[in-house]
Amino acid sequence: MPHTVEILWAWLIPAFPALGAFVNAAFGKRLQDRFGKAIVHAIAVGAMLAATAVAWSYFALLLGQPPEDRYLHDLVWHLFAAGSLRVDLAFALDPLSMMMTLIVTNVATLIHIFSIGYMAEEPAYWRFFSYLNLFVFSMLLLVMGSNFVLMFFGWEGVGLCSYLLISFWYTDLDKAKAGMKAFVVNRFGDFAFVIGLFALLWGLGGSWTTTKAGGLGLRDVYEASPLYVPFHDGATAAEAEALTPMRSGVAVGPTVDFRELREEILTPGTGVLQHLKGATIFGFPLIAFVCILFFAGATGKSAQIPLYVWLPDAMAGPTPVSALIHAATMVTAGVYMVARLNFLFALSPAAMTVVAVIGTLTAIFAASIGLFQVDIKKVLAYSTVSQLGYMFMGVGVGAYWAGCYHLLTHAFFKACLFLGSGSVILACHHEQDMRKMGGLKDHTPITRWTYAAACVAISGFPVMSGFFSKDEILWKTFTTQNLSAPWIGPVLWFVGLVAAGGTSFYMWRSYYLTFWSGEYRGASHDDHGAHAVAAAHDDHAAAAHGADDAHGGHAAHGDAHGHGHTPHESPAVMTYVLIVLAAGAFFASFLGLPKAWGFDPVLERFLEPVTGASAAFVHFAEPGKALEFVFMLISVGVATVGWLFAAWLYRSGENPAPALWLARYAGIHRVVFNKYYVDEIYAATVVRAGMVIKDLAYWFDQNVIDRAVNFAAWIVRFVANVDGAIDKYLVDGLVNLVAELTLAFGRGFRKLQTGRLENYLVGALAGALVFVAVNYLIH
Amino acid sequence: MLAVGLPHFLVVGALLFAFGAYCVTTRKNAVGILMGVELILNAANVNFVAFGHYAWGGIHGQAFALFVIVLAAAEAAVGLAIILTLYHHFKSIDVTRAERLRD
Amino acid sequence: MNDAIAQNLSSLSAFGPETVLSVGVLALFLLDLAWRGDARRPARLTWAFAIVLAGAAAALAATPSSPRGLFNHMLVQDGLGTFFKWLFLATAAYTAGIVVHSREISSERLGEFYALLCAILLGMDLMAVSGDLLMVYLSLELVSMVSYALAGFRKGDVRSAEASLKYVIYGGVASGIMLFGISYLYGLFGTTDLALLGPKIKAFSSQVFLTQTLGGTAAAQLALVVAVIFVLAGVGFKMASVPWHMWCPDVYEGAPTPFTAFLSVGPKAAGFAVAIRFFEVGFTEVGRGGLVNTATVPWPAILGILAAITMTLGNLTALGQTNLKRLLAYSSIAHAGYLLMGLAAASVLGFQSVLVYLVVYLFMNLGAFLVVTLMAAQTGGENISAYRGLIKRAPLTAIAFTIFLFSLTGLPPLAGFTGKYLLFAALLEKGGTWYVALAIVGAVNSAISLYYYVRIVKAMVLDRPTSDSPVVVPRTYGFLMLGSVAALFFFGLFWSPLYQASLKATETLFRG
Amino acid sequence: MPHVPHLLTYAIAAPLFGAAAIVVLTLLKPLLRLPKEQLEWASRAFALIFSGLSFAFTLLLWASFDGSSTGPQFVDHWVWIRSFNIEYFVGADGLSVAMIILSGLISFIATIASMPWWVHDDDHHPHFSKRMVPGYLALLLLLQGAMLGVFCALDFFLFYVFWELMLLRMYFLIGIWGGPRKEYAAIKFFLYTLAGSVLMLLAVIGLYYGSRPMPGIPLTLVDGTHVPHTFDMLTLAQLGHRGLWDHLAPIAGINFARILWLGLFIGFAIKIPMFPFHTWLPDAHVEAPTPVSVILAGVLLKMGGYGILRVNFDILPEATRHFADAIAVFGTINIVYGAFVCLAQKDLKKLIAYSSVSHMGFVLLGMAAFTPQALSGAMLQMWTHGIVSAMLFLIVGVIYDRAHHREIEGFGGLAARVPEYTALMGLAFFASMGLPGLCGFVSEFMVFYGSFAVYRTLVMISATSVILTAAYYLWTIQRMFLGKLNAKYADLPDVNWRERLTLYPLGALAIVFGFYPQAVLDLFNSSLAQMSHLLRGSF
Repeated sequence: MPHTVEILWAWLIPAFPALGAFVNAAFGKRLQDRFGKAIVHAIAVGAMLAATAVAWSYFALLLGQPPEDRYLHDLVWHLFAAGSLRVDLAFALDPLSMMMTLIVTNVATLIHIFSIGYMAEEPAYWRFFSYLNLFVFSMLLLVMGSNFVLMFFGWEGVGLCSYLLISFWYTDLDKAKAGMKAFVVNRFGDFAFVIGLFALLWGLGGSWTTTKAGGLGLRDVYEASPLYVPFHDGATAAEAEALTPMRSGVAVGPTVDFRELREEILTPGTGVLQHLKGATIFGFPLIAFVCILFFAGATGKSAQIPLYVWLPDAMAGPTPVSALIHAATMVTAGVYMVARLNFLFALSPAAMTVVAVIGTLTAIFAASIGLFQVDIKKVLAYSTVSQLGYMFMGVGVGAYWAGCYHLLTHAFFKACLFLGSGSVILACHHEQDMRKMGGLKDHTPITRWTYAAACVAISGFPVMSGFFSKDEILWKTFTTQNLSAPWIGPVLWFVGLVAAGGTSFYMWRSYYLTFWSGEYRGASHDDHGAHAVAAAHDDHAAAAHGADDAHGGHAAHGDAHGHGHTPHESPAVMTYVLIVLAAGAFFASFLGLPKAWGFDPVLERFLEPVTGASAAFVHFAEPGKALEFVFMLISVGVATVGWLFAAWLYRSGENPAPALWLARYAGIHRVVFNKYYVDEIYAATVVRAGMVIKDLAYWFDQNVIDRAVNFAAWIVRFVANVDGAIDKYLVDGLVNLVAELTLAFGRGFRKLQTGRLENYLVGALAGALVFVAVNYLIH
Repeated sequence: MLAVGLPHFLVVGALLFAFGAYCVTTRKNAVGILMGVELILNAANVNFVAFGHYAWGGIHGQAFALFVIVLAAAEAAVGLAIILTLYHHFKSIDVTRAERLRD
Repeated sequence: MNDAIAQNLSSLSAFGPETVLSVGVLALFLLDLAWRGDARRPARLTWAFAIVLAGAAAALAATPSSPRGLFNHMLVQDGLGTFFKWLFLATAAYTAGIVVHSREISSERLGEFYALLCAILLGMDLMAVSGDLLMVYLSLELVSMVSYALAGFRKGDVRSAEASLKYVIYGGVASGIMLFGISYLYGLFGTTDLALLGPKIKAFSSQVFLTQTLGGTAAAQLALVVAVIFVLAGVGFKMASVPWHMWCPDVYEGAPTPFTAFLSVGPKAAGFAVAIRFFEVGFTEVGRGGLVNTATVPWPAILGILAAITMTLGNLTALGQTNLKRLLAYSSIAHAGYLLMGLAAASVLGFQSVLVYLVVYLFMNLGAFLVVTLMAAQTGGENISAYRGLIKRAPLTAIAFTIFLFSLTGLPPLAGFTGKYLLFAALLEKGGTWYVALAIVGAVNSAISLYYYVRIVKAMVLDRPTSDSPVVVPRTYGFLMLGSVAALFFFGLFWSPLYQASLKATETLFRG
Repeated sequence: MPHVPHLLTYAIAAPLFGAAAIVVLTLLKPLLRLPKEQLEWASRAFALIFSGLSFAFTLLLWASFDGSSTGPQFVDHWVWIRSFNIEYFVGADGLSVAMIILSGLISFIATIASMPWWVHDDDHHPHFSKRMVPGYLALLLLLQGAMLGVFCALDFFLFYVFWELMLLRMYFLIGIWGGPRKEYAAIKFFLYTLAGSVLMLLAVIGLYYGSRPMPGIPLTLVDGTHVPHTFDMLTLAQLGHRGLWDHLAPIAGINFARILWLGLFIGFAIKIPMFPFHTWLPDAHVEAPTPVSVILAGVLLKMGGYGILRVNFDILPEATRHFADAIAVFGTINIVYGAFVCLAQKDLKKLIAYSSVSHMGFVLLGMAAFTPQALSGAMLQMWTHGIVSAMLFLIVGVIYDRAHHREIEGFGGLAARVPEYTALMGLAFFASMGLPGLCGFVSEFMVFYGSFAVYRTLVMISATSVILTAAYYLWTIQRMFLGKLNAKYADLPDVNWRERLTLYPLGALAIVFGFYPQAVLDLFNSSLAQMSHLLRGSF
């Protein structure tokens, strides 16, 4: 096992935001009332800065280690243990989690700062910052956790914060519903994730027993005791050995720790690898089963097909939240997880194919929806889904570092885009419909230029980082040899390329519609109600104000926006953040300048200790530099076509083509604009089924079980032919044949006591004689 | 010649019991029912005496029967007294009239 | 001959309680006449009755309980008899406590009532110690005949008259049937002495003579079955077990409540005393490691079936009752069923459980009737509706009644649980499919019985009162209730003394 | 920590003593000429003091309990009814210690929640905390003593007596101080559980008579007297481990041990409550006053799980193996079915009651798997559910006291008006749905993890509750708290101090045990590991 550097203070990184969240949640309202909003954001941003500082200092420590020893470990305490299961509250910083930690802390700090401006008028300021800090805490748990469980802590924690932040303006029921949708959809993914985890651990349970190729059956469990040897009672040497059997110097058996898992799989001679490869569950190969379930978990968090539906709705949250959670950090958790488990995914071409294909499909699918959106945040939302698709494409084909690189660059330019859109929205007084913007380039110059820079990055022009990361992914997709069939790679590449063209088009479309296309259109509110969507968004805005109302903050809001309908540039605290992010999107290029250009990508080297785990299993064709250059040219060409097409259509704002085409292809437009009715399909299938089952279950409970119980009582009741007094007790009612029969039976009983003496005497004599007869006969 | 033996007496006893049982279960007249009870008691008496004489000897059976006769008289007295009370209420000794106490 | 006289004379020494009671009956009648017109007559009569009881108790305490036969084995002297005599004395004393404040027994006739009670007590004492079927019959008739009179004690009350009519005719038929059975037993075995009957029944199959006389084994067998069942009918009448229970609800309802209370405990217990003697002595012997049923009649099965039917019918019919006296009548039928389980077990523990249960039953059932009497006297209502909201009107009475009812259900830590526990224990100690099945029937019945007991509790505690006037509880009643509650708790938590007493009472039974 | 002698007896006796004190005071009321008010306040003071004292004793138990030992600790052992070899035998071991502490805690919380605070309710339907106060508190204290007794008792007879005791108290607490359909609910509860307990009684006696000395296992009373049969649960368990019961004569051709097992199990399953014996629970909860609901959900349901572990598993391991698959199936049904029924609920309290059905299913599933993780998970689930469900019912009580109804649809937008209440409810909901970082997660995780090895398909089916639970809780939050404020509740007051006193400690515990569940696991891990060993042993 490689050297591990034990550290003591890594827990501070998540602890600072946690503390900030707690202080603001518990005392924020009182602090804000007494000292104003500054104290609130001082706490929140201060916590972030402190966390960032610690993160950078550990980054320095990490860089100081030789590459193979770059693994910082901080055990805080044992979370829980039973039998051979041991779960630690422990943090691990290896290059991958370090990269993620830095992204999270730095981008989050920037977004915190941006929020100071963006949320300045929000009465529940303290609540917002508390949620943000809580989110960062959870995200850090996710990326820094040394094991599945802690990762799942963060995984669910970010989901919770996402829920809280999407429904931040909860008085608007639509926003509240969006939050709920996000959470519940994510739970579908979580369901898959935990099942995958249990299947993996179960599979590992049989890894050292030679006979159990397919994992453990009921009886086998009791024989293969090592999984179940008592934790405390491991008194004897044999039991201790059984608790953690050692093979080739590595403890084998079920473990939730990433590092231990990796060691036992990769160390030759443990037999774990062979066992896992041979194992099956429900007739499926175990590894494929596990990895696909993990990926299914990722599709929830990272908004991939089929669970992406929540992300567009999640735009209901405040824009900084969209930037932080739904673009830069949380949604990349799935990519991080796949990269983290690269040694597992790489074992199963089937799973990798699934990841790559789903990623690619998501990329093109979301891009196609993005083409027609009119809400600026929705465009960015679909763009995010699409870009996440690229990342999965990357990790799916085996180019783990490329996926991570895109994750990094995307964090910058997408955060920049989202915050830019936030700045625009603020400028337009909470207007999100691009058809009501236009001509903003003169009103909001800084926003415009940073937005443009980010558009360059995302469309893939070789001056900004987006080009390098996306192109690396596309290239690796073309050359991959890790999928189930060799032709899949090139096909995916082509699809990805088309999607890239689409990306370029809709991003520039949003740019031109917002900042060019004639004069600012927001002043005229003539077309109110002309478009359902626009109207709906107006409602959103109104509801947002309504929320303020509820907090008695409307007056202040009105004053702040009291200067008519002219758009205005955002305050410096926001624009500086935009500039920093745009710069980041540019400088990130240097982390991944391609090999074809004669560079050795810095990030690839840095991540080597992590992604190298799968090096033995992933292979790429090497058709030569020339071809790679050709492919780059094709990429740039496609991006350029998309750009120019968008410019032609939207730059002047006078081209009649869009409206014309819209009319001509209204049917297609409607389908795509409505996201292919996927939400409706879900509503009609999954949700409907759930609702039907719940009604059935409750009906069953009330009408079958409860009645059965009452029926038992009713039998008793009818036997005695009880009067109305008992009715009160057992009113639930049951009239059926059986009860009628019982009733008749009961009447017979009652008849016995007629009050007539002769009947009594008959009873006495007959009873005695019956007894005689019965006894005599049976004797 | 037909020797009269134990079986004959037993048959008489059983018949008396049967008549008594029939009587108590069918008569509506309280005094009639009491008479049925007397029949049953006397059926037992016949048995006692017959068994005592034919089977076991001694006076045990006869003594038992004497006790029963005395008790039967006492019971009849009590019974008639009660029937008399009832008669005051119903002006009848028909037991079917006495059915106020019932479920 | 002189021997017999000498023996009879020596037997007199063990006849103390009965003698006292016999004298007491006469004395009470005379005093009743003597004090006529005296304003303090009720109190003085009560004292007189108390003195009679005290005398009987003193005599009982002085009587040795070493087993021996008395009066030519007409009676026996043993622990079982002593146990039951104490039980009867307590029942009578309790009843006296109830009767003093009852409106149903007018003060003019109090002396008569006490005298008759004394007579019943005498009869029950004799039942408990009968060693001969003749004595069984005679004492049973004594108890019955006085009971007929007491059931119709309320002059001018048509229901009382009807009750006593039904009682007398039903009782007459039952005792007639029993007598007929006895006549066959005598015929088969030539004796009515229980102690002698036992071995003869055991040797029944070798009775060549009879099989010839009666025309074969089958006929003899039939005769034996008829005899046993017919005797059981007489005893079952006293115990109020199905199918000889039908008089019970009508008589309970019609009779004056204090007497109903007495009837529900005393004669029932006496019936069980006879049953224990009859079945134990006649049909079992001590084998290795326990009792073995030796008889050719499967009487544990008969009793078991009888028990199951009795408690089920009693409980189910009780469910629908709204008149409390009637309800308690059915409850007492059900309790006869529970007690029969103990007999069916045919073991020392089984008989012990019957004894313990009877003691416990005394406290809880008389306690319940005490409240019923009180309510009848105070509100004139015997219906469950009269008990609504009693907790507001007489909280302690309501709580005490609740405790009696829960004890009747058999919930710990009340003594009713002790009794039921022992009954179940006796069955499960025997083990085997049928005993377990019987135990399950008993358990299910307990649950059912809760239903109607709780209805009363519910009316008292949960319903709104129909009237706000408080119910006045006479001091005597208060003490009796308190004492009963205390006894129920005590025997529920520490039943070793009770168990030891029952052990002492039963250990003489199985001398073989 | 110093070893306090008779600690458990003190813990059981404290509430009983308090109840006695209240009764005596009530009886002396006319003598002392106490005004009604003063009597009520004195009763409240007694209740708080003695319940708190009992809680303090259980805390002391926690502090001085040695989790690595599997034998009973803090034993009090006297002969009680010699003629039947019945003893007063209490002790805490790994199986019971967590439950003892839990019942101490929940009892105290429930006592606090019984304090009055609401001044303006109408005279016709006074708040339960103002009706017949001494009686209520005396019964509550008796109930607490009986509950502790059940968990502490190591003599089977004693166990049964305490078990039945608590049944009666519950009947009155629901029946007198409950809601509109209280009588129906109380009688249903009573009949259901009595039906279970009579079967149990028979099984107890059956076990007693089935017991006999075996080589190496003499049956003795505490004073050394050798006896033929015993009620000592630990000895019975030893006999069971040696397979004594399997040699008992069969009944109607069926293995007697299995019949005993079923008799006991049904009694416990009703308490849990296991499908299809669960329908008493929603009714009882809906009608019970808040503190009684708290005790019902927090402690009483656990008695079922505890009983199964203590009796069925420990004493009748062979029969347990035979029925394990059935338990697992019923556990799964509980989980999924309960969750679906929750979705259909319109009454908040009923929803939470059904969620208890769902969550207690985890206990069944975990126990059935026999692995140490699953067993520990099941026990931990009982602990966490005790804390969370108590909190949930308190929360329902808060809104019911204010709005006088519990219709979920009847609220709306409350978050804007009562933020603190909303936050607490959110915390409780998320803890209940098993969100990591809150206590529900760890137990569910352990149950799933431990059970997956044995019941893969069932775990997969059960795990859908991850989705369903989130759905019904979030939907409830949305309907009650989000959206526009219902104008009817524009003046709704937020939580008051008495409620804070009950809610905050539970909320804090929910978080603490989310991050450090090992604190509880240490109490019972070794005992359950041993039990797991036993149950898997002779396969």
